[in-house]
Amino acid sequence: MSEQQEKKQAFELHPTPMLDHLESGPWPSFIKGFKETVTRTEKTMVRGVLDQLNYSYETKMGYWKGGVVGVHGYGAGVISRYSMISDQFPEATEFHTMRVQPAPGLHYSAKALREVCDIWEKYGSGLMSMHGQTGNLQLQGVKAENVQALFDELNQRGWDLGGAGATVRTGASCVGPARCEQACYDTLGTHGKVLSYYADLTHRPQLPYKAKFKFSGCPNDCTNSIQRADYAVIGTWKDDMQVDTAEVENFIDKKGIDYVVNNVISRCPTQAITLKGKQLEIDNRNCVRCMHCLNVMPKALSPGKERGITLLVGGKGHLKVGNMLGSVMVPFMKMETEEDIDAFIELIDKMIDYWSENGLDHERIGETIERVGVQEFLDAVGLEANIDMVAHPRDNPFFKADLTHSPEEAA
Amino acid sequence: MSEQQEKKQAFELHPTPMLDHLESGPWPSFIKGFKETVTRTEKTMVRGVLDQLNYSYETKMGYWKGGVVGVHGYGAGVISRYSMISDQFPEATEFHTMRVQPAPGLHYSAKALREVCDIWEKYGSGLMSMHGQTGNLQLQGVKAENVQALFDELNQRGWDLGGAGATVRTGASCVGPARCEQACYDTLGTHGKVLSYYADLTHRPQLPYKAKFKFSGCPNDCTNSIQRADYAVIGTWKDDMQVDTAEVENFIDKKGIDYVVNNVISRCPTQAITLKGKQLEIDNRNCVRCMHCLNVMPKALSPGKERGITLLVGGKGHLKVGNMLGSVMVPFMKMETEEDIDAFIELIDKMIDYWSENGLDHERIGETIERVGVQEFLDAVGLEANIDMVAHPRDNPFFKADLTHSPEEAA
Amino acid sequence: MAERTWKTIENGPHSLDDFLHPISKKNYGQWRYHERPRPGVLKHVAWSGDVLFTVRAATHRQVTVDIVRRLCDLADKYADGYLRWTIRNNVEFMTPNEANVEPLIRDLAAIGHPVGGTGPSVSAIAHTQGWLHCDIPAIDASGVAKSIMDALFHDFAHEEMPNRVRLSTSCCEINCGGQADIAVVVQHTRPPRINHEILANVCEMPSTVARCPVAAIRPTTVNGKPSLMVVEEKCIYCGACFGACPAMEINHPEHSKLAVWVGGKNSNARSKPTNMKLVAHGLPNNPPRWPEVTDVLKRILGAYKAGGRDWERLGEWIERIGWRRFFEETGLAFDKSMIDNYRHARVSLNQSAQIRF
Amino acid sequence: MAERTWKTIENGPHSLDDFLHPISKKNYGQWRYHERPRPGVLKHVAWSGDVLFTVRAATHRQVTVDIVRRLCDLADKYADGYLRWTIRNNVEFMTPNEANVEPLIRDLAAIGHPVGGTGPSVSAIAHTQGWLHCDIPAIDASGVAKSIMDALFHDFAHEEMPNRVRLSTSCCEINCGGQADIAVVVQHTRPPRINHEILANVCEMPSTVARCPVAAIRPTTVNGKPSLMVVEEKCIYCGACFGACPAMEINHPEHSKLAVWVGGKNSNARSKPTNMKLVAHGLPNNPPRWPEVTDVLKRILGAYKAGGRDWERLGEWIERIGWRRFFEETGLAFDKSMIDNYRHARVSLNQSAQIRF
Ligand code: SRM
Ligand code: SRM
Ligand code: SRM
Ligand code: SRM
Ligand code: SF4
Ligand code: SF4
Ligand code: SF4
Ligand code: SF4
Ligand code: SF4
Ligand code: SF4
Ligand code: SF4
Ligand code: SF4
Repeated sequence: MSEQQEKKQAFELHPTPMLDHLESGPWPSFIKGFKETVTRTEKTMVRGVLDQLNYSYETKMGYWKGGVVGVHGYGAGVISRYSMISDQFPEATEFHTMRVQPAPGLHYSAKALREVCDIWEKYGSGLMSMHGQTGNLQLQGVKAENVQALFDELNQRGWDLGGAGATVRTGASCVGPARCEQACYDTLGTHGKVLSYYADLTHRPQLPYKAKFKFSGCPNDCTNSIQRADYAVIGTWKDDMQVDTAEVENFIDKKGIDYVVNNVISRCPTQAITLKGKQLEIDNRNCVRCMHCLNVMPKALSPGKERGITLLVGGKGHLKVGNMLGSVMVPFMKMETEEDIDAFIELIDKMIDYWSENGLDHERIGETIERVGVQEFLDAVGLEANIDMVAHPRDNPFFKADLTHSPEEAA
Repeated sequence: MSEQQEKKQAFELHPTPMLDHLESGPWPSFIKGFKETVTRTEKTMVRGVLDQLNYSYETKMGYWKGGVVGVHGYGAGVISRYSMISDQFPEATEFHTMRVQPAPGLHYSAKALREVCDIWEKYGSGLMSMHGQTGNLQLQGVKAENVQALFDELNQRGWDLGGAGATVRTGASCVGPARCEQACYDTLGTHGKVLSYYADLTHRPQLPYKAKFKFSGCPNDCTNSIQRADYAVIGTWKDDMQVDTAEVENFIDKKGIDYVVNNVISRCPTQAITLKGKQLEIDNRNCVRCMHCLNVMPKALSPGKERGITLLVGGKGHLKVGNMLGSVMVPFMKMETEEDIDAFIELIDKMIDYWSENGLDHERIGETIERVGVQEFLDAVGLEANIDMVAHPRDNPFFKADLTHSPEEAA
Repeated sequence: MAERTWKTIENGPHSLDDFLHPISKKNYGQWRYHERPRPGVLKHVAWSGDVLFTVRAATHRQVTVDIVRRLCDLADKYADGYLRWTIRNNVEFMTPNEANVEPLIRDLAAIGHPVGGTGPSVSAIAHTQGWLHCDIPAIDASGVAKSIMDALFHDFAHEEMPNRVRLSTSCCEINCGGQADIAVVVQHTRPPRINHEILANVCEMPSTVARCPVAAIRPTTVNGKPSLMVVEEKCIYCGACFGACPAMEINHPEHSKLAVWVGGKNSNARSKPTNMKLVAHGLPNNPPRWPEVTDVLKRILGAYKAGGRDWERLGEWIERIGWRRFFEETGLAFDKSMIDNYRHARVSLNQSAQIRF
Repeated sequence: MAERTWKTIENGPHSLDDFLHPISKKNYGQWRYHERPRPGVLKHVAWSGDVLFTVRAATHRQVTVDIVRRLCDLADKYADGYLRWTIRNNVEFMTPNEANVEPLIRDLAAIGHPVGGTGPSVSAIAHTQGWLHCDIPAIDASGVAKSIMDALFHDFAHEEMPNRVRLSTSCCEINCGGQADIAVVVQHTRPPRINHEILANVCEMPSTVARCPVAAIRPTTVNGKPSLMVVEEKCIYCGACFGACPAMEINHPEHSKLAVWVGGKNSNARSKPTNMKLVAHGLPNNPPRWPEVTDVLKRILGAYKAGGRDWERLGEWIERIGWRRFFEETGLAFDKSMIDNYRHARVSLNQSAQIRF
């Protein structure tokens, strides 16, 4: 046996019969990918992880347990994983993940991304998840001893860690102004500024529980923010939508009246669109900015010019209370200047402060608001009640009636 | 002063300046009515009640308190009222109400009703409320000493008392088959049989709390049963609705196509109606029996022939839990023969039994079901889960998953 | 008292046998269609060809033997000796004889019972006991009802609304009047003051404690006697405890106010049944005519009449135009109390970016 | 370890400055409209007249430095050195040069990244960690995701659905995958078995007790040591306690099943966002390919593709045809577990007489 052969043998993959089933098929195979990398880099950690994974497929059980691993000065950003069966799979003993905050909109230059790959291959497994559901670049498979060096090299190139535990989490933003005609504000810039501002709260757990931001340029909500962000920042407009009448006519000519009736007019949730010959009349007072007609006719219809955001608060998963969709807290707010972003941050600060003081352990802000009642929360953060916050007024008399209320609108 | 004058003076009404304001206006004035009767009958009780009522109008407070008054063998049916300020208004000391169960649909013959008036005038104030919100003929203003005699005379003419407290309550039914073309079952007959069957439970409090039945002949629900009956029995049909094509054409000719499009076709909640020339095509598989199109075109469209009822359970007011609308427990059940009614009663018996055993004090059946969960209730009363019971399946994973469940429909 | 010789017959509802008009009996369940010849009058046609006219007239609900006897006389004169009441306290006379209709209407008017309440009108208001009889009311439901119906009378007698309008009034927060297109219900604005003097004698303490929706009532000792206390921060002034125990004095001439609720719907026509929603509160308890309340109702009905489409119920109209427009068009003020914070609050929030600006 | 000389810079997200394509930068916020020339390709046109083509390709999310480097190479070759990822783990290349599009697609295919996922297609599935990394999973999300996407591949590469379809897979009931048109989520079917051996060492008992949504966990003593117990009648097998404490062993090879949820919607287009609903559960945990799960997904998508109207999302389609029809048309069985009995159960019940027979 030649030396080369010996070396090769030493790094041969162990059989993973269950995993091998996942190599076929048209969809990219993560197993194939892992095997390729481990075969090239001969990182035993990855071989161990594949072995343990195969064992999971056989026994239908997972075998990781948590621990505490971190970088200097930070309390979050590394998810540590130790094998519960390291006696069986010693190569898989440690398999920690570093959460790295990408640029807004998950944009990269090939150059910077290659650098990340190089640093990552140097210190870790070479496996990565692009991206985690929250939006982190997840570097999966580093030993505790390499964590600090890995971080330091990344940090020198402008990469910082994401959140974990009771922190502000890594944000997400849609591609927005970089490419999309529907973007009503600068999702990417706002994401960058807001999350930089909250870097301390991202890195050191000081909150009742996690807090997530997502930034969507319009109500299409391509970041799914309403469902899964404590703070959903969604672009919208206040004035009339812009109509390019020539393009409306072109569209009708091209697609036919039937198509327009069946796919635009009759689909408007508030019946705000009327057909007038070869034109559409938009009843802007009734338009709820749902985006549908703009989506179907992007060349003809565009958001208005008085643009800003709607802030919805409280979105999160179903733990304990059933899935919570965020709900409107600020119907409209400008988001154009530095001052606008500052005002936004000031408001969020008040919310986070209130929640920090009043939230129970492991309670998301939406749950806190639900528990204390929207009223109390509004008072605490200095917001006025607004009809846009509700789908409809209350249907029960169980409230502390406010004697200062006057039933008639102030003139 | 002649004797006559003296007598008149003795029975003169006292001043009721506040109440007098309610004598004017086009709507019938209850004050005028009361004054007329007391002036004629010279019943001091009514004068006292008017005096106390006027005092209530002045002070903006009520002055009745409850007590216990009843008839032999019954535990319910009389609502007793004693004045809290009888020192001020001694004539108003006692003012009890007897709840009498009218015939289904609130039908009377003038003859029988006059008899009631005569008996009532003999023993009581002559004031009555036609009818209470639940459906009782309320004889308002009898002294405890006259209650038994009043009841006995009424009972001899076929009148029985209604419920109060923790009993089955007096039922209500729409005019249905007596006059209405939409009636899908015999509301009046069913009301009569069911409530007779529950006479014992109506008269003697033995339940956790009240239980109300309302019978509506069709989903127009003219008895508001879904909102306020623990057992809402609503007529419906299972096959295709009946269409009189000649009358459809007449209707369209008379009202015009626009009217039909705007008021029939576009108002169907499931878009189950299509215009075909001068005819309407009904997609009966999609029709949810909402009644709207039948309401607009009663001559042309009628319920189908396979008729029966939908049973909704749990309607009630908002006490403690917020207003509860009843929800579907039996999507369809025949209600034509004696056996059908027996089967219905058998099911209700099971529900009442379960509730009696499991309901907390002052808990309506809807609240009990909500507390234990629909599943447990269905099992207890032997009903199968049915998709018609829900607006949509659950949106949270918080349930005891049943291992016997097979995800695929049995062939 | 004389010895009782009669043995009770527990039959439940009175038998219908002799109470139905012969034409109803003959065509029982065999009706074909109906028309509305004029407000207050229905014409039902049976498959047999028989015709039955119904004349519907207002009553005050709180009637008397004199009033009822007069109605019986009219039944004998025009309706073959039968009459019935609707669920909304209107009285109805049925006759196969069209010629009876107009004289009956005249005679009804003469004795103070205007006809109306059919089709797209404002039918009689459903109301409750009030100061006349109940033990817990903060207003007189009959008086509020009379005041409202006087103010809305035109729309009882005419069919000019987009669809039927059903009103109710309830004299305490318990709301025996139920869900309606527009409801007027008492709304308290402070916790009950406990009458410790009477509490020990009149109160079943455990059930009173249990009745509170927010667990604000606690056992305590006052002057050495067991009593109850209310945790005022928790209390939401609902008055449920007062229904359980007269010592929990919630009513107050100034602090018990009136609230207006809209959009209750019971029929299944088009949209599913809905609960009503709060749109005005803090209205003063202002007998004998409660003008502030009737004013709010007039605003709401005025806007609905102007903006509603045919067949659109009040709540359906609001859903179409949006709650923002509803408040704008009625001039009512939305306030933070109207944001739900009770058990199902979440489902009432705007969990979307859909907004009308 | 060598002494650390670098001082951390806490900047949060990486700066975007050098990461945007120059055409994006130039036309930042000044886009006019877009078209979809073919599945997997978008064409955006700016008010300036500039054009930007985007090519979207599948990745496995669980990638490697080798894969990423290859993608970087293609970015250099065809997209001026830039690339981005979408929220659904697809990679995107942008170029103003139409001629680059087809060669790029070919090169992507050659290295195993098919293009697609645009418009009314089934885009890449959002999935979570699974057995590869998480400490509480009952399945391997990556494996389920791969199996599903293999099965649905045609509809990733083609735009033949009524509207976009978004899938997710989550490896425990916590559901990090979130709401989706169709989601596959673990569903346990028995209470956790408590590992009393390790509990004392690993468990923060008060927070574990607090984590239970139904208060089924109680402190107790086992072998003289403080421990926890589960009241099995109360427990709803949610596994939330396992997230708090590894001694609450909920996972089981047979008793941990898969469930399918449908109708989650996040956009505000037409209808408001909605939560997804349970339509199948008790599916076996059957690695490596979970055929029972992919079968259910195929049925659902088959029925939707056949019956949905253009622009109608899955949940909107179901709302239109009714849930009864959904179960009929997919051949799935409704069962009593699907009736909600949790906190907001009431609002999910059919509180109306509206029924499709
Ligand atoms: C890694 C990731 C899944 C993935 O592979 O993409 C993930 C993984 C975990 N999530 Fe998550 N969640 C991830 C995105 C989400 C999302 C989606 C999102 O952020 O947009 C949600 C739903 C939205 C939300 O925040 O509610 C989510 C809802 C949860 C929850 C339930 C929260 C709730 O209130 O319902 C838990 C449980 C908890 O926090 O106790 C949870 C807990 C966890 C833990 C920490 C489980 C644990 O207790 O050990 C997982 C660590 C796994 C690991 O080994 O890395 N994870 N988790 C995602 C984070 C990657 C990233 O940072 O980019
Ligand atoms: C690239 C991406 C944003 C990003 O920053 O990464 C994006 C990009 C676009 N979205 Fe999106 N959406 C993206 C995720 C989403 C998501 C979130 C998700 O997929 O998890 C949603 C919400 C889905 C939901 O409701 O659950 C989303 C809901 C929409 C909608 C609303 C569709 C609807 O009718 O409900 C539109 C409108 C449309 O389709 O015209 C839209 C439209 C668009 C447009 C046409 C906007 C534009 O004019 O450029 C973009 C191309 C869409 C296409 O694929 O045909 N985008 N879009 C995301 C691509 C994900 C992927 O790889 O598949
Ligand atoms: C008399 C009547 C109002 C009227 O003038 O029409 C009435 C009067 C009272 N209702 Fe009622 N309710 C009356 C119909 C209703 C209705 C409507 C219905 O039955 O269709 C409801 C709503 C539906 C329901 O049952 O929930 C109703 C919901 C209540 C409630 C709240 C129940 C809940 O669960 O929310 C209470 C409070 C209680 O029972 O503790 C209540 C309690 C009361 C009490 C017993 C208050 C009390 O504790 O003393 C009232 C007795 C007043 C009296 O002096 O006669 N009443 N009550 C109605 C009965 C007349 C009749 O028998 O024909
Ligand atoms: C007489 C009465 C039943 C009874 O047994 O007493 C009755 C009788 C009729 N109702 Fe009713 N409804 C009666 C109370 C109700 C109620 C309950 C109530 O008023 O409190 C409702 C539910 C109201 C709600 O949703 O809150 C009710 C909802 C309907 C509807 C559905 C209307 C809608 O579009 O939502 C119809 C259909 C229609 O109007 O054509 C209807 C239709 C009818 C018809 C046309 C049925 C027929 O073909 O004979 C009857 C004449 C209606 C008219 O006045 O024009 N009836 N109807 C009740 C008269 C009450 C009154 O004096 O004003
Ligand atoms: S959320 Fe709106 S602005 Fe952002 S990418 Fe989607 S469609 Fe464009
Ligand atoms: S954006 Fe939506 S609500 Fe507004 S007009 Fe278009 S379809 Fe209607
Ligand atoms: S509920 Fe139906 S059957 Fe009964 S009166 Fe009303 S419309 Fe006629
Ligand atoms: S009854 Fe209602 S659901 Fe059925 S076809 Fe007529 S309008 Fe449509
Ligand atoms: S609403 Fe209240 S005060 Fe009025 S009758 Fe009902 S319980 Fe009595
Ligand atoms: S008023 Fe209502 S909330 Fe206050 S103590 Fe009484 S029952 Fe409880
Ligand atoms: S879904 Fe559960 S098992 Fe999967 S990553 Fe999230 S927390 Fe871990
Ligand atoms: S599995 Fe869920 S319900 Fe059961 S004990 Fe654990 S947390 Fe509680």
